[in-house]
Amino acid sequence: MLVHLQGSWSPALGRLCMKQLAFLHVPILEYTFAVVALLGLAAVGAVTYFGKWKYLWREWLTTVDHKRIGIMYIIIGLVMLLRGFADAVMIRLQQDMAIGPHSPGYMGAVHGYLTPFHIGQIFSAHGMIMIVFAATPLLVGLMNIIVPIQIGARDMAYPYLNALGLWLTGGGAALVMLSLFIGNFAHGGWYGFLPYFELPYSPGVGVDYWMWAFQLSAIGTSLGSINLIATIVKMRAPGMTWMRLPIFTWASLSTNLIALTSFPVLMVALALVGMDRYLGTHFYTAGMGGNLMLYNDLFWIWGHPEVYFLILPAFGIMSEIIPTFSEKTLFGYATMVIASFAIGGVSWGVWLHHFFTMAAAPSVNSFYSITTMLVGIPTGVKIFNWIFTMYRGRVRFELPMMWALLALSLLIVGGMTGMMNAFASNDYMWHNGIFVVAHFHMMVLVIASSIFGAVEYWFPKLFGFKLEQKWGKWFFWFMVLGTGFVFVPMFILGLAGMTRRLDYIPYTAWGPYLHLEMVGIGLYGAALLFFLAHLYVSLRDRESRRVGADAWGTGRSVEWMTHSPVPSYNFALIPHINARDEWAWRKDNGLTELHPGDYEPIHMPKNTGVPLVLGAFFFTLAFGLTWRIWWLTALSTAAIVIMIIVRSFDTDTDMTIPPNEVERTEKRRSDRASDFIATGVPPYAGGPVGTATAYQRLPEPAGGTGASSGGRL
Amino acid sequence: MSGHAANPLHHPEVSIANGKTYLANFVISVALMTVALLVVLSGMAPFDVFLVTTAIGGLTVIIQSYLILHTDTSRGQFWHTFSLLLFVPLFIVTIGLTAWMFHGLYQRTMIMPARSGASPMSLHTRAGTR
Amino acid sequence: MSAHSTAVDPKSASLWARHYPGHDVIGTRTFGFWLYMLTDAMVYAALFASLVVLSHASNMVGGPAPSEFINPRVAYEETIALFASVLTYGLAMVSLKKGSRRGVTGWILLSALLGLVYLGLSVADNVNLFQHGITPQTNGFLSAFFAIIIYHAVHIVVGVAWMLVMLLQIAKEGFSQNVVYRLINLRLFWHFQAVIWVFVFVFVYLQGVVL
Amino acid sequence: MKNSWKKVRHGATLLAVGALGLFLSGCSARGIYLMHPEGAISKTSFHYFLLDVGIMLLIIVPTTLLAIWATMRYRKGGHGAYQPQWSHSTAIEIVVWGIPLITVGVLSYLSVKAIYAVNPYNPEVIAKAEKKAGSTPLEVDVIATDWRWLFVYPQQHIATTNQLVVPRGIPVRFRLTSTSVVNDFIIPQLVGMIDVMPGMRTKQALIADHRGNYLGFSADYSGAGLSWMHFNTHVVGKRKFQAWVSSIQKTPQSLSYKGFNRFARPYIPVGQKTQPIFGHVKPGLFDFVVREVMRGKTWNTPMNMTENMVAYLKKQSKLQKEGYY
Repeated sequence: MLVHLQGSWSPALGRLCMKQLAFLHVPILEYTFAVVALLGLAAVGAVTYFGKWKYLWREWLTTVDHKRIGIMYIIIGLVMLLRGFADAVMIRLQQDMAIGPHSPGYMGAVHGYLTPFHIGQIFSAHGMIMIVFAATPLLVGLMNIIVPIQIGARDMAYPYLNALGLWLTGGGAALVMLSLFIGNFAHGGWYGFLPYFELPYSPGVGVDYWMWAFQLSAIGTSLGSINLIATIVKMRAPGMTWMRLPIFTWASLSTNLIALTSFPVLMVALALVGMDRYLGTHFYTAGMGGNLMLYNDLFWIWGHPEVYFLILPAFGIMSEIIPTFSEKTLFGYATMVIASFAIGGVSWGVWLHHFFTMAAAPSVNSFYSITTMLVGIPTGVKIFNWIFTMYRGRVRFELPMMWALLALSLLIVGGMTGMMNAFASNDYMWHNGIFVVAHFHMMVLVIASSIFGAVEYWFPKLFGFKLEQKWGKWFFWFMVLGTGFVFVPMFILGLAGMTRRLDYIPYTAWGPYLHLEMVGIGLYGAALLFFLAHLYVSLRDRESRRVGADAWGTGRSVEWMTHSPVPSYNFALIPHINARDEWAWRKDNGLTELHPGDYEPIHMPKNTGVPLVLGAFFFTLAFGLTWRIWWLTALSTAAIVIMIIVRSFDTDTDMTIPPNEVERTEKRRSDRASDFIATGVPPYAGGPVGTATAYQRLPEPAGGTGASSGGRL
Repeated sequence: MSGHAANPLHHPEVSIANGKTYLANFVISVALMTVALLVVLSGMAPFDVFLVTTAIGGLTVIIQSYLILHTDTSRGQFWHTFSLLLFVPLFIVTIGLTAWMFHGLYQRTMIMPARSGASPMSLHTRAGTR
Repeated sequence: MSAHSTAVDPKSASLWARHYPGHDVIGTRTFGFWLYMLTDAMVYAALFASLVVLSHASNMVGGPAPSEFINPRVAYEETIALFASVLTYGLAMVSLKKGSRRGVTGWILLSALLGLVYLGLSVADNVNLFQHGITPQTNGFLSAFFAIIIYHAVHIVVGVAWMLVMLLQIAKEGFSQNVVYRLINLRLFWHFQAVIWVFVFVFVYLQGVVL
Repeated sequence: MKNSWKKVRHGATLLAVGALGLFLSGCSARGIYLMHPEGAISKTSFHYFLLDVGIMLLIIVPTTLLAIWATMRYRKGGHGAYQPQWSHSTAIEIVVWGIPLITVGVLSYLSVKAIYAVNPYNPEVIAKAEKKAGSTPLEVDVIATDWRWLFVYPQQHIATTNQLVVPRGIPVRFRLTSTSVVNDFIIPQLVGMIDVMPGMRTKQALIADHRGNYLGFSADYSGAGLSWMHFNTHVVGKRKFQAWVSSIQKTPQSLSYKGFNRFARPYIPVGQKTQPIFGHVKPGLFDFVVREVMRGKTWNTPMNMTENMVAYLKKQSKLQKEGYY
């Protein structure tokens, strides 16, 4: 041990001892643990009962298929979203209960039911999980799935690295979840406060958990961004020139450029925290020549671009959904691309607005105030372009479109309040206030809405059937209501001067607003139930909602040119791209033949368990470091190095799918192809409004085996 | 997928290697670094040293990235060069804006440059280290 | 204006890329590795930003001024060793172009040796500083100072280890596609260290003397 | 020109007030502190806030209406003409880039003006008021500990805890530092936030216009006691302020450097009725604290300190009785 620690330490178990097993003595955690343990047992039992272990291992855990990896990213994201939501409920409940000096206290708290130590962990976990382990994996997963198909590639540039990124993110998420039961989590906000996170003020393992989980996911995400950029730059199908690139791919490129450039800075910011805590250096200490503001500087150099890392794919999703459901070309394609990159570029020069109040010179604050406002220009342009995409279109209000429109309206609110925050003198009034919280939740909800829209939109592409609409609409409307009830009072409280991260609200005047927020949380809870119903009903009735390649009938880009669900090799023959919105162009010209037979052998990477095992070792490495179990740390490091070297000697990493197998797969898929494509009715052929059937629902199949094929496919 | 048939040694990334440029790079770099060292040892005014060494360092880096990292506009290297150019402003922004901000911050928030030893009451110094 | 950026005649358009040769594997691999190198450069940028922030007089509490302990001559010797190693690795790549297995092996061995010389000098210098009580734990400035130097040294360790692994792979596989792209990546990695070292030498050692 | 600008400003303000009125109608305005500024700084901030909101609404409201109109008119089966190939119009592009550009330009100008007007180190509004009044400002040194505010009046050699008393209409200039972690100093109705950082000294200034009690608190997360780290700001008349000062000066309790080391230990002031006051404070305490922290002094917090808050408070009051604090 290099640094003075509070509490005991032993060579075998580090700082770990019985007392640290929080689920044994904290009442809330006892129940949580019971529930989690039951769910886990149920899952294991179900897999065993159905004999799916082999399938799970062969088809999912060891896969290098970008679509499956993307799906697993999304599953991690959804699970963590649930956990983050549970945290949010707990925070809201505490703030609803602990108002005024006369409010009662329970379970060791003076007011409400959570002590400062616990609520500190909860809001830290909420922020961290929502940003790093929910929003990021969801978007990374979507990009992983869609981008290679959109550019007409068979896979990512580095399928093996892709899987490693997934398992690193998974390891980080597992570490955060583990902190619930063993030890505790950081209790000072998701982005960390220095010097509060130094050993003298945060002596427990919470900060270490936070740091290593963050670090793992950061490594995972930057590996992913390298992969995606290389894929887009190097693996586009022939004819896919830059100005024919689908807009979501453009958005993914700009967003991954942001990740590529900014994540290293986060790693440094966190590594320096680690050195302060583990080696006793003085990067961020208040004394001994450290500078605590250096942490804020480095963190937000990453942190602000990270915000756009999340929002740009959301914009990309909206730019895909809105044209499809407006049955019209995207307005101002070039402008949209420029705006995406402008947002990405400006994001690198705005970070000081996260610490406007640190007493920087007024000239400095002026500079950052202006650069921050500059972000409003490309964002405003995007909003106008979406509106003009709908203009002269035929807007269909299906679920994806509804989510996109919700995202659009939330973006207007979030954009306006963002401009208010960028105005530095306003920010002085509410810098650490609830107003800022409400603002960025608006933006995060833009992201969430787009993600839900994207899930609705691309689900049929991946699984071959559409999600049902009734429960989905209930889900949608309860999300809208919940958002109103939670965040309108929150904005008002922001103007009231309420600040963030309070365990106890001293002013009873704020009570009514907090109660209203609790109503909103109830509505969100209901929305969650509707979401589950939505999934359940969709899965149950999947046979009746099978779709063909072009699931919505008005798809425009390349991903609608292959079967739903997409075969492992994406395209039997790599498409040759002739136009922007290739599929729309083909439909316009009656070239809807999905593939003309005449198959060729396809080279694909082989499945491998190495990334999963590496991810597991990274997890044990982080766990060992967190608890300062040095032998585990050393062992894991050695295992990682050896595995990487040994794997590099493996030459048997590829396989070839012979043409007859491709043909068999294609035949099987074509059984499910939609009549629409078979009839080959081009969407715009009719000319005048109303005569062309741009969108047709599949006829309900009689025997549940899917629609009959046109035979040609 | 591809290149299985092609000889990897014929790839442009391999044939880009050039003994002459590598040797030239070595000679130029060593010479420039020697000059920089001599400038420092010459006892020039600190600010001048700062300017001159920065200039020499910048020049060396540009020469090296051209000669040994092959950042040119040839077909094989175009994307390398392009992505490097994308990063350069970010390096400048990261270091430059940070320096600017903190230069002001030190002036505004530091009472005195405390150069003296650690406080006897300090818990956070070597006393607390094992 | 048309919705489609270019007007390809649909009658003669080719729709499927038959006999598509696939993408350029070596080019893709090296490009991805290059991107990784750039992120590493970003790490250095962040570390240098920390050094700039932590170079104020108030960051040197309880420790000597940099001019009192920085020895630019040792750093200069390290510079020569590293640049020579970079040169020999470059010559290994020239041998690769010719397909000479012996040439590649020999030059890489020499590069690894020179890398070890660099490491020896660096370790000796730092151990000397530690023995005089000048450690990363002393104050903020020294933390940033050592962070950069040690991080660079770690890269050299990784590079040397990688060279040894590559020697084994060349012996086992010859110049297969995998070995060749790894050799190119190692060239990028190794040559990049020289570029980074210019920054370290100039901004940490040389300018530290006059700080 | 100037007149029309005033008109625009007037219109914008009206619009903003109207929108806010709608926003807040039906809800009680009690407790909406930022909307009821009572000091020179907060009033200036509020003024610029209204301008900002007004100008934003001029853009946002038409955009929203346009969006609603477009979705409704061009819905499937609606009245809009369908032109699927229409995707570009240079005129529209110029307008959609132009509008945000102009707005941002105007707002940037206003923002810079506002930053200099309320710049915490030398707010133009305070400087002007000082010049006009010709009065010397009152100096207050603010030291944030875990988790109490110590207000030292160096000119009067007194100190109070979690209680700030300032005279009405006289500029008050603060120097702020912290003992352990970063706090954020705010009195919503009087002055905005400024970071209070250990080992560093920041500044802030205010003028209070009316007598009364105003809330102040720490805004940045500083640990377990944050939620209780608030203070009362009494704004009193000049004469009453003098009387208050002399009454405090009569207090026997004094604060030495050593005493401060004890005072600065982690302490959560839950439901505390009486806060420590000091009739005499050793000069230079503020500089002493800054220097100590710079040299590495820390006031550590125990592990998992409020896992059981009730038990922690019991322990705390016991230690307090023993004179630990």
